[in-house]
Amino acid sequence: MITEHVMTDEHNHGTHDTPGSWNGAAEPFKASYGKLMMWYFLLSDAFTFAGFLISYGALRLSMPSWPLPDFVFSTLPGGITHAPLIFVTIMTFVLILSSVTMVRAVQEGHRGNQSGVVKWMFFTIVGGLIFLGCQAWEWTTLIKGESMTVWTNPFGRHIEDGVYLEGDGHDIKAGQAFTVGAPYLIHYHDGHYNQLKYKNSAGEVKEQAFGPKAFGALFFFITGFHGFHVFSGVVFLLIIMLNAMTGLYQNRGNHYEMVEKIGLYWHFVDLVWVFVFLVFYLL
Amino acid sequence: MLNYEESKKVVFKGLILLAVVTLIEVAIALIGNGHIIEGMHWPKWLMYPLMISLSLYKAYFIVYEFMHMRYEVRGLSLSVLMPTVLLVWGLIAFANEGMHWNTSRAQIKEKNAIGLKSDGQSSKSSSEIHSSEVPATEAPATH
Amino acid sequence: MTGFIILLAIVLVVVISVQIGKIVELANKIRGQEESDRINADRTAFWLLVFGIALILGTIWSCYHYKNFMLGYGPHEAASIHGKKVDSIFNLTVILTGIVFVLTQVALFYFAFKYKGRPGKKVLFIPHNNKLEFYWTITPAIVMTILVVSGLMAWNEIMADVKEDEDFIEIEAVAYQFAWDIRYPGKDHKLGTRNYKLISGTNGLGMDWTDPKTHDDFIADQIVLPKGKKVRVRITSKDVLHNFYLPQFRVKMDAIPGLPTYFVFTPEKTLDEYKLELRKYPEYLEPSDPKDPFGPKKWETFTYELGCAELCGIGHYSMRKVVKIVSPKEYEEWFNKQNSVYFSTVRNTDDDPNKGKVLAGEPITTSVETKEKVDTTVIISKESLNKK
Amino acid sequence: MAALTHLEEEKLIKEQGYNDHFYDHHHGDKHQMGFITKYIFCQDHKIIAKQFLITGIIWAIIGAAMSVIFRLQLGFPEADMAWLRPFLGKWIVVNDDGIGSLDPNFYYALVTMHGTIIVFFVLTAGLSGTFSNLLIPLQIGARDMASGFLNMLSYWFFFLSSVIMLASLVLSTGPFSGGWTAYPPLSALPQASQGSGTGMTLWLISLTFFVVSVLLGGVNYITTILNLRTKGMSMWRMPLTIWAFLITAIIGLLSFPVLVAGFLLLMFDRGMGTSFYLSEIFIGGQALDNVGGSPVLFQHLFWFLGHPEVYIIILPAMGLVSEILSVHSRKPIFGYKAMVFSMLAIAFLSFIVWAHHMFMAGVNPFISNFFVLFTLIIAVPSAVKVFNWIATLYGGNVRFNSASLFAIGFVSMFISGGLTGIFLGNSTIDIQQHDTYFVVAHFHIVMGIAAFFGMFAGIYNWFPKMYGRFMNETLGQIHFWGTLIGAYLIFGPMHYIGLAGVPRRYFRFDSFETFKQFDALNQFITVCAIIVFALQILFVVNFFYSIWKGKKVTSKNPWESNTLEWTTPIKPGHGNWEGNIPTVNRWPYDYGKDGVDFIPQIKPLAEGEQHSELHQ
Repeated sequence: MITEHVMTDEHNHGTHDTPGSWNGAAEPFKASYGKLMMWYFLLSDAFTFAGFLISYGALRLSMPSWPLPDFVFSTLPGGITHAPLIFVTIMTFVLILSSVTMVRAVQEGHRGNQSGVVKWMFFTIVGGLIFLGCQAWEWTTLIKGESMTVWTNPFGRHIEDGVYLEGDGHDIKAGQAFTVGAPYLIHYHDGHYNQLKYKNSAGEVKEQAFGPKAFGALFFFITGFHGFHVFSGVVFLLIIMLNAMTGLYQNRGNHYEMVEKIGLYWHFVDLVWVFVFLVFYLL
Repeated sequence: MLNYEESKKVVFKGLILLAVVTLIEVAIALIGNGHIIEGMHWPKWLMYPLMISLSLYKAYFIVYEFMHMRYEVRGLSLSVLMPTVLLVWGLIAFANEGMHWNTSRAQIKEKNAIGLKSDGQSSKSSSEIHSSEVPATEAPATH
Repeated sequence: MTGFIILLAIVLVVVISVQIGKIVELANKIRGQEESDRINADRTAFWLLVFGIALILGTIWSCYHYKNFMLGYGPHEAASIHGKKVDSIFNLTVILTGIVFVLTQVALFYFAFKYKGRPGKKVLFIPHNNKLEFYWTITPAIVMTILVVSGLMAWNEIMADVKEDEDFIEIEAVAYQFAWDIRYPGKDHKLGTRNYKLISGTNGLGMDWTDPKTHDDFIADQIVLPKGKKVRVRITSKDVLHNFYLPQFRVKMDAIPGLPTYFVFTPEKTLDEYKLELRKYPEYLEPSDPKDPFGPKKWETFTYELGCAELCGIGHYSMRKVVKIVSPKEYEEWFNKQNSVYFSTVRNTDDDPNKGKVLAGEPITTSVETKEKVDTTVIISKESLNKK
Repeated sequence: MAALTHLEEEKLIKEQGYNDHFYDHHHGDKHQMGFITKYIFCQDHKIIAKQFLITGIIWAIIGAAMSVIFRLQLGFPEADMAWLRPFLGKWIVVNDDGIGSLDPNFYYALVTMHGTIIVFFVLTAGLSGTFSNLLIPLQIGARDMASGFLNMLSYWFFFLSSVIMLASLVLSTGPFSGGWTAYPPLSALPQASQGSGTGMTLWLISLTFFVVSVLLGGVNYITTILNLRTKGMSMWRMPLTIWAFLITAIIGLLSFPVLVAGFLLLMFDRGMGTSFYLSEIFIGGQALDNVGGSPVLFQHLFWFLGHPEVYIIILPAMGLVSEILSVHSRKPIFGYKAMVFSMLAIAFLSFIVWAHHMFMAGVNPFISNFFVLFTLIIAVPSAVKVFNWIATLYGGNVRFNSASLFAIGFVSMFISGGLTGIFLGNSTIDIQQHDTYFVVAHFHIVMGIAAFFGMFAGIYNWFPKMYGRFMNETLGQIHFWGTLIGAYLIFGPMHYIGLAGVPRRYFRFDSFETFKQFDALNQFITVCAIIVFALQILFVVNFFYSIWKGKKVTSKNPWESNTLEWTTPIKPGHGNWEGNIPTVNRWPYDYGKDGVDFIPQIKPLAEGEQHSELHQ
């Protein structure tokens, strides 16, 4: 039993609160359709990443051994080679920082502070660009420096104890002993991979085997896909920042909702990185 | 909803929290793998759950604070978060499958290896077979 | 011509239907809307009932008529031990689903008939009935429990791998576009190592001759297996997905490149026994080739077959291999007659990594003879390769 | 209390409905729009629905015609097909005697394209796309979709995907021919099959665009349903159609991305030489370097979409049928909430059962146990739905017309096809039935024919809303009877062929003793298939004829239905309602309540009347 005046009353509130949409009933989720759409898009994008990461898990578990991440990711710019996970930690910080600046931009938006929005979005974009630069450096190091490609993965781990019969001129010396699980990198010289010989505990002479191919391909593919998200995020941020500068969102009077939406996307990129960081660098 | 000043505080609290959790994760990885203290190795069953739960905490924090899920209507957060539960069974099933592929390949390797070593005349080739015990390795093309 | 007829038929069906439509509408106009609505409702209700009855009777009739196509009936009795279980669970499911089928279809069409529309008729206003809904949720749940439990018990038994101490034969089926290679382990009962990188014109399976286990392995042109002995088939593929399918034995498993699979089964009926049973059924007494009415009958030409059941490319439909189940004695004879690939085609050729070495247990005197034999075979196969 | 007259209805909308000032910002039809913005790049949901429908119909004709050609091959392998040469060119190989036969490459291409087209373009886009677009705003009382622009993009991505797929049909190497499931390595290696080269590349690109279309649509449908419902339209007052579209959109949103993930990995395997799905392959006289991948991984990713996809197809049909059965039997749908919960249960279960397509694909037999268990649980909510539909008829006043007949046919088909699913979901029986004609018969009945029946019922029922005219009733009933009987005659016998062990996707059966004895049945099936195809042409003729020449709709609510779409003008313009948006006061299934034939949702409760939905 709804009496007439209650209805008209409620209806007036409804239209008043949500300019631009013509709904009569109160929004059950108290969020505009644009924000809902962004949420559901992110949900579906999360499933794409989940598809990749679950495939990564399945492929990794199907291999008897997997490269040691802190051995693979241990270079820093400036020729430092024994700094496991330091560089990627810096990358993670950059992304977290850019997420924080994004939150600030959204907050300024809620206050209606145009210059604040632009300032913090600018920092966010800078953060995104630094992250992309770091990733470019990381890829270059792996491809040029360590000759890891999507086809060949020179990072392996020993599956038995043994003694090297020859050295590589850098880290490994002839006669050096190693145990199960010890990581190694097959160096690339003069157009071919140089697999070192070693003698196992049973006295057999063997060569270092290549690591699982899937490692390289999955690494470039998944971090590349994430990087692509970062890149498109930067492009969207740039567009929205320019729009904000022109005062477009100020005029719309919806508390910079566009900034909030792109903010959701940007945090999602950060969220995905949490899991990429976990599976590729930590586990 | 928090007011402006409060939410500003939350942001910087969040920054420190995420940074610290990340540092702890990296520290676990480094200490556990013997990079800080020579020869110290933590078992995987200790490291992995720790790192996974810390990452899940980070994810929770990003979604709930940075993405403002905490301040959304319950229905909205449920509608976004509930579907991810579907991934749990996916994760279990895919992981189980991965291990199954591993074991079925290993089974054939094992069967192949029986009787090989005892035979005296296997020199170069048999070693190749052994070195390709890791199925994902580049099988030597020279023969 | 056929095409023309088909097109003509399609056009005719359309044109006739349109004409009928016009006539019916004209008739309705003459009769008046209400009257014709009434007649139409009666007619449609009647035909729905007829259809419902016809559907049930037709299903029952066809089940009877085609009983010989069903698992576990007539000539389609499984020829392996586990196949019996498959057939019995199939039967159980047929009975349970059959009951549901009849009840629901009858109810659907009968209600449609009984409650046909009449202007102004009062309907029963029942939006729901919790008790009823509870019962018809719980009943299917119980039926499903029966099926799940019985099905899974059988499934785990069928898919279990052989145990170490069991007596079994292990053979290997390697699929490729578009045929099968069946490898037997030879006298040591152990299949030798294969490496796909070693595949070549003379070594189609890529057997690693440095593994002595490969030396007595032979490739058979038919699958021959003894009755009553457990068989473990290693299934694998060289190129794309295939599926190792033995219809009479209820055996089916994908052949996957780089990912070994297996199936364990025990054949229970020899081919001859199976053929004799087929004689009981009139459809197998007909001549196999309709153009040759006095030729061999269908039961005579019948044979167990291996086919491919996973789309693998243009020749998918032609991946046939004859399967023979024989008595253990016959199997022994056949087995002893087979020549190992290594000694008949590879030994001491350039492809042999053991060339010049004396292998343990190899009779030295015969090696020269073998070698001569070998050379000719190799030449022939190389020539035939060149032709291609 | 009595049903509303039109005048009363208009008065109600005027008094109770609310003015959202829509016409202050938009001008509806009063605003002059060019042909292009009105009919082509149009953002109005009703036009987009029609675009989806007509594109779907065109694809359905192409897809069905393909099935007729390969059925001819299966039924009459010796027949002369030289007459098809003008259409198919070199795909018909003519021998020295002038007898033409189908190129097996093309046979497999036809089979593959038939599956792809019908599953994705017709039953996903054509069915869900059409009716979600048409009915969501109309039935929840909204002016349009939440984002008309994204909605338009959704159609044009589908169009783009269609064009690319069409282009692949005319390639000299032919379209993709490795089955609609596109299992690698066959789909990954161009040397494995003729269609796996450019044909497969275009197939992948086309389907990727298709997924974009589905996601754009899905996000829109969900937000529209959640955010734009009119006053009083609570979730538990939504028609079951809307529930079905909501759940379908959610399923699509969650499952298609996983397909994209699988596709991207496949593209890399094809183009970049990675080894995600490939391992130890020797093909074309060459051992490939790929090691470590697993073809089964693709199957898992594919069926993680693939199984929900069958519910994406069938759920909208279920929703349409629920609504139509209720309207035309003049009775409330039985167990409204049970219907919703069973749909939700089906949707949930659809995500955890995918590997039941893969029992024989080398999946760990242990994990299959769980998949069997979950799969057979689906039978419970499905059974509940069937019982509820039947109970809806019970005690009703069933009006027979093309729409309601197709709805009844849907229930019959769904029962028949659903029951054979119980065989296939049981892994033990699946050992024998996997990849045989039994599977083909099962899924054609349960998701092919049944979904088509739902679609036909929907088209006959909402044609008056779409075009302001009725479809020809007599032709509709001929179409119904012919299709119902024909479909059973096609797929009934196919079960027996499958039980006898005949595998699917065989070009000919004559090389196998076991499989070659079913010529008579195969011929019978082919003949039936041609007749049924002809009847579908009749439907298309009826459809297009009725758009211009059909009987005109004279009243706003020709089916005397409760839902909101029938309160709009006969041919609603942009914005759907002139003036106010109506308010909803009751659930949509008050048929025969207190002896009143129907009570539209906009009518307020009478003094002392109880809400019907409260007692659920």
